[in-house]
Amino acid sequence: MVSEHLTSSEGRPLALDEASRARERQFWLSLYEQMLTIRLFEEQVNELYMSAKMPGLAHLYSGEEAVAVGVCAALRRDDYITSTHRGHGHCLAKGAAVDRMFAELLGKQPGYCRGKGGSMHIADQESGNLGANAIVGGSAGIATGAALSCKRRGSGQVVVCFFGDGALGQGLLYEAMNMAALWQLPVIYVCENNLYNEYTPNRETTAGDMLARPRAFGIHTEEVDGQDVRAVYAAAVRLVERARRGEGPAYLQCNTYRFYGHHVGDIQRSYYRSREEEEWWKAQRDPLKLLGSWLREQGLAEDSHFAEIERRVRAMIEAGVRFALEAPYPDPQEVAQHVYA
Amino acid sequence: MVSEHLTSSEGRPLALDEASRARERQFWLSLYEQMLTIRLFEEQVNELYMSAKMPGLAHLYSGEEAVAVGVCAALRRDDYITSTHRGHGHCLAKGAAVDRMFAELLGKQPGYCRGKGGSMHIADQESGNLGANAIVGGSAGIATGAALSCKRRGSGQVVVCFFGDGALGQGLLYEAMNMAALWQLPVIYVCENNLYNEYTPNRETTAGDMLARPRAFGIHTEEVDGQDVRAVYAAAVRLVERARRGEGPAYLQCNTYRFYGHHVGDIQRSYYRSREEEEWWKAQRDPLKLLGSWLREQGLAEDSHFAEIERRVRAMIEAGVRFALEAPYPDPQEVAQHVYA
Amino acid sequence: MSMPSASSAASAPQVPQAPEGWREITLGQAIREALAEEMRRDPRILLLGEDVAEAGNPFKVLSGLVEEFGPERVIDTPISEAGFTGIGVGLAMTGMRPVVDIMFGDFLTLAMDQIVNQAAKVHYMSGGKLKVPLVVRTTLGATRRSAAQHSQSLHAWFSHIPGLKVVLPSTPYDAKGLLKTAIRDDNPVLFFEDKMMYQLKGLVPEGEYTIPFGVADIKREGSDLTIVATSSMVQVALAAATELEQLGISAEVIDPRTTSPLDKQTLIESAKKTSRVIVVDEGYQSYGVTAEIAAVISEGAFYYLDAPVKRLGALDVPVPFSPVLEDLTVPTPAAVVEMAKTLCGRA
Amino acid sequence: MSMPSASSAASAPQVPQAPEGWREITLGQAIREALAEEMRRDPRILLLGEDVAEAGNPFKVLSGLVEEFGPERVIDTPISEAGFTGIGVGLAMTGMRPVVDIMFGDFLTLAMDQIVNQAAKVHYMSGGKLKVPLVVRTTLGATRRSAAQHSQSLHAWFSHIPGLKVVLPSTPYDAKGLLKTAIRDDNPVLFFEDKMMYQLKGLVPEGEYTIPFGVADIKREGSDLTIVATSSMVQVALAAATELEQLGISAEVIDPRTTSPLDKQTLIESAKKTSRVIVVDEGYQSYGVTAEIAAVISEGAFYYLDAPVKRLGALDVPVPFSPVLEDLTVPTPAAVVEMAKTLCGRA
Ligand SMILES: Cc1ncc(C[n+]2csc(CCOP(=O)(O)OP(=O)(O)O)c2C)c(N)n1
Ligand SMILES: Cc1ncc(C[n+]2csc(CCOP(=O)(O)OP(=O)(O)O)c2C)c(N)n1
Ligand SMILES: [Mg+2]
Ligand SMILES: [Mg+2]
Repeated sequence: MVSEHLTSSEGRPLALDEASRARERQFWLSLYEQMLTIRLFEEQVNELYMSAKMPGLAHLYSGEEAVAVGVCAALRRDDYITSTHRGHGHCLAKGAAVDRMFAELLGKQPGYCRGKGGSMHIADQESGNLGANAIVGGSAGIATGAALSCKRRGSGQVVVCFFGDGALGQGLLYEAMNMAALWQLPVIYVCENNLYNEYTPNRETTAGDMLARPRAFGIHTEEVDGQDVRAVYAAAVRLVERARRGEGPAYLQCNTYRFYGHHVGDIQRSYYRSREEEEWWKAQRDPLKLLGSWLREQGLAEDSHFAEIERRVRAMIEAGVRFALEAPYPDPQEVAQHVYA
Repeated sequence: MVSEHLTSSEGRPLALDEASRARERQFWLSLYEQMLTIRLFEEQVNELYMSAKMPGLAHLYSGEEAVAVGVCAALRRDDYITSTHRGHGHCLAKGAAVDRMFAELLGKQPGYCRGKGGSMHIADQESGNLGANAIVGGSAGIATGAALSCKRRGSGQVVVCFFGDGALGQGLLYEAMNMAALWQLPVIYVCENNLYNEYTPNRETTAGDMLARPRAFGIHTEEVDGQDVRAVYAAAVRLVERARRGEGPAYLQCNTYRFYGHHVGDIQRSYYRSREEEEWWKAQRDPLKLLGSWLREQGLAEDSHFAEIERRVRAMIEAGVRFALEAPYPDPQEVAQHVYA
Repeated sequence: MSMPSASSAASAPQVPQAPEGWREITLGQAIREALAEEMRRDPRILLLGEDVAEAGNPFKVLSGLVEEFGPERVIDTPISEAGFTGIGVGLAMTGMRPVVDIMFGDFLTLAMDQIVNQAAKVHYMSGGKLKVPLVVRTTLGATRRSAAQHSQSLHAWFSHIPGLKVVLPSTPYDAKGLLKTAIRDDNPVLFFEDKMMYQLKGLVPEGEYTIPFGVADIKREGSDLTIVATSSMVQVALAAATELEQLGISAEVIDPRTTSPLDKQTLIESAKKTSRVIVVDEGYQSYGVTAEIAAVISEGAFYYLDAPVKRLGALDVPVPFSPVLEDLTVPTPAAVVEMAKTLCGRA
Repeated sequence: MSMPSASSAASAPQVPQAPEGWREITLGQAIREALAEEMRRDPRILLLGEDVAEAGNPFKVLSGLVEEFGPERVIDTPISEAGFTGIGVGLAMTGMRPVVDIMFGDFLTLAMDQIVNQAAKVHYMSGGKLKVPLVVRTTLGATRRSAAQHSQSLHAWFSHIPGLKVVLPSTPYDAKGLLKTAIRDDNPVLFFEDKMMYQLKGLVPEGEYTIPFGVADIKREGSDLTIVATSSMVQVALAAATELEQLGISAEVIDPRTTSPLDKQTLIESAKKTSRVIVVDEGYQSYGVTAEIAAVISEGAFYYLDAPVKRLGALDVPVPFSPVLEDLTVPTPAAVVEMAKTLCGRA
């Protein structure tokens, strides 16, 4: 996927020949489709929660789709990611299938973790996903260690460590970044800055200049509009290539916003953020709308494309939910399996 | 002690009237005496170790005296410090007595901790010493909490958190600095950068720019020649006053060197640092020699002053050692005392 | 002061009307009341933790406190468990009385050094000069479908460490009285709240009261069998006892309330009386709290026991997400009843 | 393969000459040999920790390894226990086999989240797909005059956590064989070395051998009393057994070698044979390893015991610096002998 795609952010249509236009269309529509998959997946998760079909809680990624999709589009399938409590988007973007994810969320046996992990722990080795982590910042060491592994094995793989702005509060992150910088490891720390740590705005929890932090550890640092998948993708390609060439770690801050609550049960949000703020982001900064508009402006896609994609995605999601609802629970004896390898 | 002292670093004698000269002499000689006390205290500690009179190990502060003395001279007695495994200098500079420190080092009952703490845990509430800490970086939170306490109680106290360059590896430090900056706490983080973490040079353990780290958290940061007690003192006065005025935390890096091994048993050091390097520091950068020379150049002190001080300090140290050697061990039943308050 | 009737506290929801001078509140309210009353009494008390202020913590246990005491005393922190626990230690050493909130007990893993190497040891290492009057409030308990990193009951770790005290309230009455004692204690105290029990109702008296540490509470008297149960497992034991009554087995249910200090005497006395003991706790069974209690009773009541002391802890597996699996990991009334029947020769 | 004579291993220094095919080495050398041989065999093995390379770690256990394997495989880290343990987890999940060095067992407090919430749970949480073949080598044991933050024996904590294995070697033979097994195991293993035992000598065979986990070793056979002892306490138990022999009491000394998995069977069998049991371990006594072992034996051998199972752990106090106090906190041969005499009705 690491081909070069034009990423001019102005409205002006690109001057391309037909073959290039077709490639462009295909590429960006595939990213659009992934983002839409995440969006509709999350809609269903919320629905499953509201209708009491899903056990526990889930942290929805809606609104932040451009980050996971833009970054993962720059990765090979055998590159690694580590993910967070808000991890559905990362999973899907890295290549997990909707049906097995739903199954996991319902605690069913065909789920990615045989129902043992649930929303906060989906891992999928085949697509390079080392797992979501319910400890904020908890995977900073794991991602860095995976990068050391890639370097020692000379595999040419790179690792992306996704985390939220809240993880900047965890000392582990700095310990890991220090070693990544010392040893020039192929790891990219992707901070999804959605402005809040649960119910507290990050200006109350994060002193100084966020970006100065990784920089102080000698890490190449960039910041990008996390709602613009083209910008995210372009930055990710740069940083991934850098890492793959052995030029060391990087830090990419993606400024973004979650459209829903901290988790599905977080309905009353006005005490920590205003409805106007939420409306503004949804109206003005929706990553799907932004990419859709650009594709239309460029003449790369039109209504029929989007309608077709939506039909396809909805069908897949519906089938996935059905699959999961009908899937069996794990056998009771599985409770004592997999404690030890 | 927070009077204004001239700190012109050039050799040129200061133009002062007699009363000022007397004050200057007295002040700097008192700092000289404190540094010498630490130096000779540590000589005795080494001696006690070599002659198998001291249980366990100790980490000598010799060479770094200007840091503790320069910083603590800027503090009030009721200001707090937290200290490290290499803590004798901090203790003494903050006002602990030689005899009770020796007693502690020998595990004797009149020791500051009744023999329960030993070299790495001396605490002395009366002089504001919240304790040495044998966990590298372990007191970053404690110092920051003490600063929050000072602020809440409106006591006007400030806190100094001493730690070595090795503590930059500990995530806790960044967590604490973040909160100190957010809440504008009266705490000064004093990094004693002696170039080594045990047996590993810190260029192998510390990526990027050390000073950029506290700065990234929005903390006012300065660097100073840790062998020049006048420079350390001047910087400390500035930062302590700032903190006392409510202007928030600061970070002071003191570049220094330990003259002995990591601990008293670390005799073979050539695999990690050269004899030449050690000799250079001892010959060129000894804080006692540097202050002594300046005082002589200024005509503020002459041989007789230094001889008198040395006599006094040696007598005190000798008496202290004798006191400690003759002191009783704690009663066996003390083993189960003080587990709970 | 003690409960009007020990068993009525546990089964409070069935009590039609609270007796004179008593009110029915939830365990969450009991916690909040204890904090609010203590904070009114003593201005040195501060609360620190993630989302403790406006959000009132995710279990809403702290709602209203920031409104009453202001953000200077109810302090939202960054997500820095080690850092703000360390800050708690420093506050406690210098004249304040902090109550630190670790949102889920599983996150204690991040603050172990500050709790175990610092808070627990400062008093001893300083030869008795420094004190750390710190309360760490946190949670335990599974079955919330929160999976392996949000469901552990790690209180055994802290019970193992000299210098710490460990409190495990099982009713609103105990929660309020014990939390007040914890706040007034001059030592670091770990206070574990079962997150499934915040809605549990029970009676508390109108006025001021505290409950001393190290005093077990007999939640139900009985003669055939002793069930020692902690925290969440007290309700499980009481439910089992009710069932056992139907079978003609009279079970005594004892709640140690604090594992450190542990009221060995009361446990051993009960074992001597009944000759049969089951110990139930929601921590992992192996090397957990049930081991210590079983060992203490096995030794102390050795010559009175008719059968080995039986233990029922959580299954020794990471807590699985899937409800069908998770429910298998936690002791249930049915499991206690089965064990009791075997023990009493009724199986 | 087993030792030529179980008791000779423990008392190796007295053996005048090593039998054919066996060599006498120290426990420290045994560790180094195990690491070196395994690293030669498997290029995926890396060592990480503070001062592990040129310095060879403060106990000089690793001397020579960086010279043979280079700094790419023997890696000096910053003082970042959480960070490099996490890196170990990530290495292990992606095809490497890291051995992480935590200089003093007390510093495990800093890495608890990575060990307990990450390493221990990854395999289970991923439904068996990911594996964490990680060894954490660290120390335990007091009496080095190192005070409260450098003297703890915290192995009970890890024994409590499903997903972890816990190894406590007590002889050079066991250390070498068990460390090799640890390195080849596909799970996270905590490997605790008593820092006072690095100079202990004992016999090891010339060739390759490993020792399976979960198999207790009878260090000395006896018939009147069973002493279950771990790590540093094995030598204490053997010394006590020798004294007891003079008194006509025949003590069997059993070393579980791994507390997780625990060889319950062998412990219970011995207890059934001797009817009297003392459990000795250097961790804090309360809620420590002695509790689990005592509970297991009290239950499993209930009908065979003539007296309660006695426990002897470290005193429940932070380890004091002063030698006169510190020595009171650790079980001694004399204390074991006293307890044994009482237990056998000889006091
Ligand atoms: C170590 C730890 N502390 C606290 C929590 C509880 N918690 C879960 S998500 C969250 C906020 C995370 O904020 P951020 O990292 O910005 O991610 P976001 O939810 O905004 O995506 C908190 C405090 C946790 N899971 N782990
Ligand atoms: C958490 C922790 N890890 C490791 C150690 C072992 N240790 C003691 S001192 C030291 C080096 C400290 O270096 P630095 O902070 O620079 O202080 P210095 O000794 O140079 O004064 C180490 C690694 C420790 N005491 N605590
Ligand atoms: Mg966020
Ligand atoms: Mg240093």
